[in-house]
Amino acid sequence: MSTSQKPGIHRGVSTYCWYPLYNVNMTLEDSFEIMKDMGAHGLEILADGIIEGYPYPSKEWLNKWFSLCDRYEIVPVEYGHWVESKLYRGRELNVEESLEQLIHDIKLASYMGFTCMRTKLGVIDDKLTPTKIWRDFIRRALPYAEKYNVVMQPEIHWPTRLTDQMILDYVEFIEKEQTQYFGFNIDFGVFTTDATGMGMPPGMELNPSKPEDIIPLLPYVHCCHAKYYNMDENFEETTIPYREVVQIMKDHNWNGYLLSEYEGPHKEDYNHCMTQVKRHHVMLKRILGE
Amino acid sequence: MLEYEGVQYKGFRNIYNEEGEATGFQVGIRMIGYRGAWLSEFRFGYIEVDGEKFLADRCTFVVSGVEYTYEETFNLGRVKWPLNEAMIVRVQKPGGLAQGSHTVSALYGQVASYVPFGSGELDINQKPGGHGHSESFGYTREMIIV
Amino acid sequence: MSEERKVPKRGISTYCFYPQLGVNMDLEDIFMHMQDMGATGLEILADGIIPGYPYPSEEWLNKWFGLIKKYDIVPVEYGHWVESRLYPGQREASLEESLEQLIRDIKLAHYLGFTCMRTKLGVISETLDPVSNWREIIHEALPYAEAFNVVMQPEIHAPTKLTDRMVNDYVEFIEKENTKYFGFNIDFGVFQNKPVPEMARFFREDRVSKPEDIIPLLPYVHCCHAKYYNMSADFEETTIPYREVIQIMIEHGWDGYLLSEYEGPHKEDINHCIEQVRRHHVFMKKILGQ
Amino acid sequence: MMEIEALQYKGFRNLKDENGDICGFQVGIRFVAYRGPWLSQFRFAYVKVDDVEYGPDVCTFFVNGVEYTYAEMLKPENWRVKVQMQAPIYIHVKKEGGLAMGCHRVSVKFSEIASYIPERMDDINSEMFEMMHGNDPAYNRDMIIV
Repeated sequence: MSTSQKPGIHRGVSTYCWYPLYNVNMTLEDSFEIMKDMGAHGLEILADGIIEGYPYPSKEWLNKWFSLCDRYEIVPVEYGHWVESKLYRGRELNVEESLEQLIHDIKLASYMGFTCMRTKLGVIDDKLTPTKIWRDFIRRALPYAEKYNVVMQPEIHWPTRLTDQMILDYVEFIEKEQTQYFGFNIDFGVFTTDATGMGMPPGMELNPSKPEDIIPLLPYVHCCHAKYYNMDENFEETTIPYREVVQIMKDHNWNGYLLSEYEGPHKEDYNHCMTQVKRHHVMLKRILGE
Repeated sequence: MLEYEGVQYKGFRNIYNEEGEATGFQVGIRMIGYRGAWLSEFRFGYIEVDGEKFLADRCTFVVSGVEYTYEETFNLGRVKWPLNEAMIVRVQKPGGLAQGSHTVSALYGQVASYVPFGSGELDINQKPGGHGHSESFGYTREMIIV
Repeated sequence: MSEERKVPKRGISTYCFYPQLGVNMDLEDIFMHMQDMGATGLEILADGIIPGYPYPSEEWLNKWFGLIKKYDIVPVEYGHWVESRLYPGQREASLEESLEQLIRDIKLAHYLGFTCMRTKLGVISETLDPVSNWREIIHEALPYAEAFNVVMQPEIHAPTKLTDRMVNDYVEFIEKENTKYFGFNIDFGVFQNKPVPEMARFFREDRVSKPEDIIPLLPYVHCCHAKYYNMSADFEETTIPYREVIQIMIEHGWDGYLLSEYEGPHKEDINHCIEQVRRHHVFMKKILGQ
Repeated sequence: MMEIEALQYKGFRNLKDENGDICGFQVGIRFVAYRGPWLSQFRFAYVKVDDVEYGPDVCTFFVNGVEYTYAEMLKPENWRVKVQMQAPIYIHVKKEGGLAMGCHRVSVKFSEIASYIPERMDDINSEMFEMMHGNDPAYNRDMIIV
């Protein structure tokens, strides 16, 4: 568990929930206001889209960032970023180039107050297997992660399943390196039976992970994407067994933030997104007994 | 502010040389996504107006005030097309576009290392589009040259 | 050098986008549309456009002058109000209260680069007759208008007719004061002779002015609201006899600004508003021979 | 940014006093107009939640960060304070225990004095407001308290 977070399971939101609306009819401060409305203080940003001037934000923007976080009592939790293996045509990024991107993001994430990073690695196949050299540059980045106190976390996202080989490779790496600064963000979409929110097309039925599959991985999980595809009028998520998963996390004394991440339809509709995220947090409050 | 659609109405006009002759037109495009693109990951298919396709060889691309040819973007792995900015595509077309309404489309995108399929090269026979996200639209718009 | 043909110039009022401003549009967006259309004459409604009105910050003023230069904007008309019912129970503001508002706006309009003002006076009747002390108010303000070189202009707006007594009173006042710093903005809505689809109930057949009614008033008119309610797909304004009015203006050598002002339906639909203003300027370019 | 409606979703939440007890709720409003009134020209009738009306006696108003009672706003000297268009007015409504978690039907009735419009229109309780905004989605919204 990364050091600065208080024990227990807490609610938060990812800026991903409104991504098509930013700079159209929404700003970062608007999402902070909505978070305050809901008493959801944990924040995930996608650094590249949210930080003006990324990767070199101005001093002025950073000052505004700190004052907004203070004013709206925001807890920076997860800094989403990418290691761009396909940056150049015709070849994959080498270890040095990957490291340069990664170290820059570790420093910026730490400076902005984040304790976790959602480290998206380049992939080489349909099962989202990461680029072959991932161990080389992650290992060399670990001292920086430790120095700047941020945990690098690839995201475990459907169609990947919690029991896939890739997960075992990650766990093996963590145990071998004896590190607390590499883990993973489990996206609750791995448990979904319907990743469209409107019913999977015939022949495309999903084979989701079971709630108990999360148990062996919990020690390595520092925050989760509380994915939701469809919140109904009774404040229930209709595609994911939320109560079972959260109960298991409580029973195993997991500490960290559940960061709401909407991937259902109509993301261009402000009022729809607003209603969906609020319904999600009414459900989370009820499940967490707040 | 950006308009929601991929193709922007703001900025759609003819462009003129010093002698005041129309040498082409410009149109803004935005990335309906959650991250900007490194220029080396920007992929361009075409700008299409009333059925006529203009490919990269007849276009230049203005980002944060700086104009690039498509080839110039290939090696720029540290220059960012910011998410909150419309890229202005300047298209060479002697005489520019006639006054009145035009059907304007665009095909463009960015490479995403974290998704499995290919190098992101765009097939110019593809229909207009940007990122393939379900909630992105507005890659074809009826727009007026005044 | 051949005598430059004097022809009215094109511009737009920020009124065309008022429900969008601060929601999904800002002032710079409007400037870009203006540049796109070659319509660089600008009307602002001061209270709504100027943050901190009536005391804009230095920072906003710098930004204003920067944007004017960047988009080659010509500040033409500064819309403002001389409120007469300022607080509960007040039926007509005092001369001092009126002058405090008016003189402050004259100075700010001048400082921002405007040459005309759309001076909206309080009314005391159903037929929009101005407050009874309007002559003292304007008389006292004239020296300031002259010193700061801005023309105060009430707007002649439907259902007022060009031949109404109120307009005649204004002309009488101008002649008596022998001043160039008081005149009026004629809103083309006074010529509307066909109802607006979807808004037919507002049309008053009995209050239509004829195009030639403008002739005796032209010497006192410094800019006009080029009102449009409905632009058809073939770029025609379907409710106002534009060609006749503009033909008369050209014949009398009037070359002030025609500021587009949309008052048709669906003002909350940004794409509708953009398309209507672009159609309006294709139409105006045609009849102005540009 | 503000939402295009007069009644804002952002800001809709319960309010806590110093010792953390819920003492009421907050609602944001904006003038869907080209100008705001001087403070003394602001007119307010009620915030209605699930058919319960909350009048000016249980409301205070945050304008440009400053809190006013309704009576304070209408004081003659407040004609020199302008309601700015760039931010909503936040209404704090006193109500012990605030609003229950869940969805509420919220309506608001407010307007401004405009001297350039006949005086007959000044009365907020005239049927004009009902006619124009009775079921206008900009003034009546279903909003959730989390």
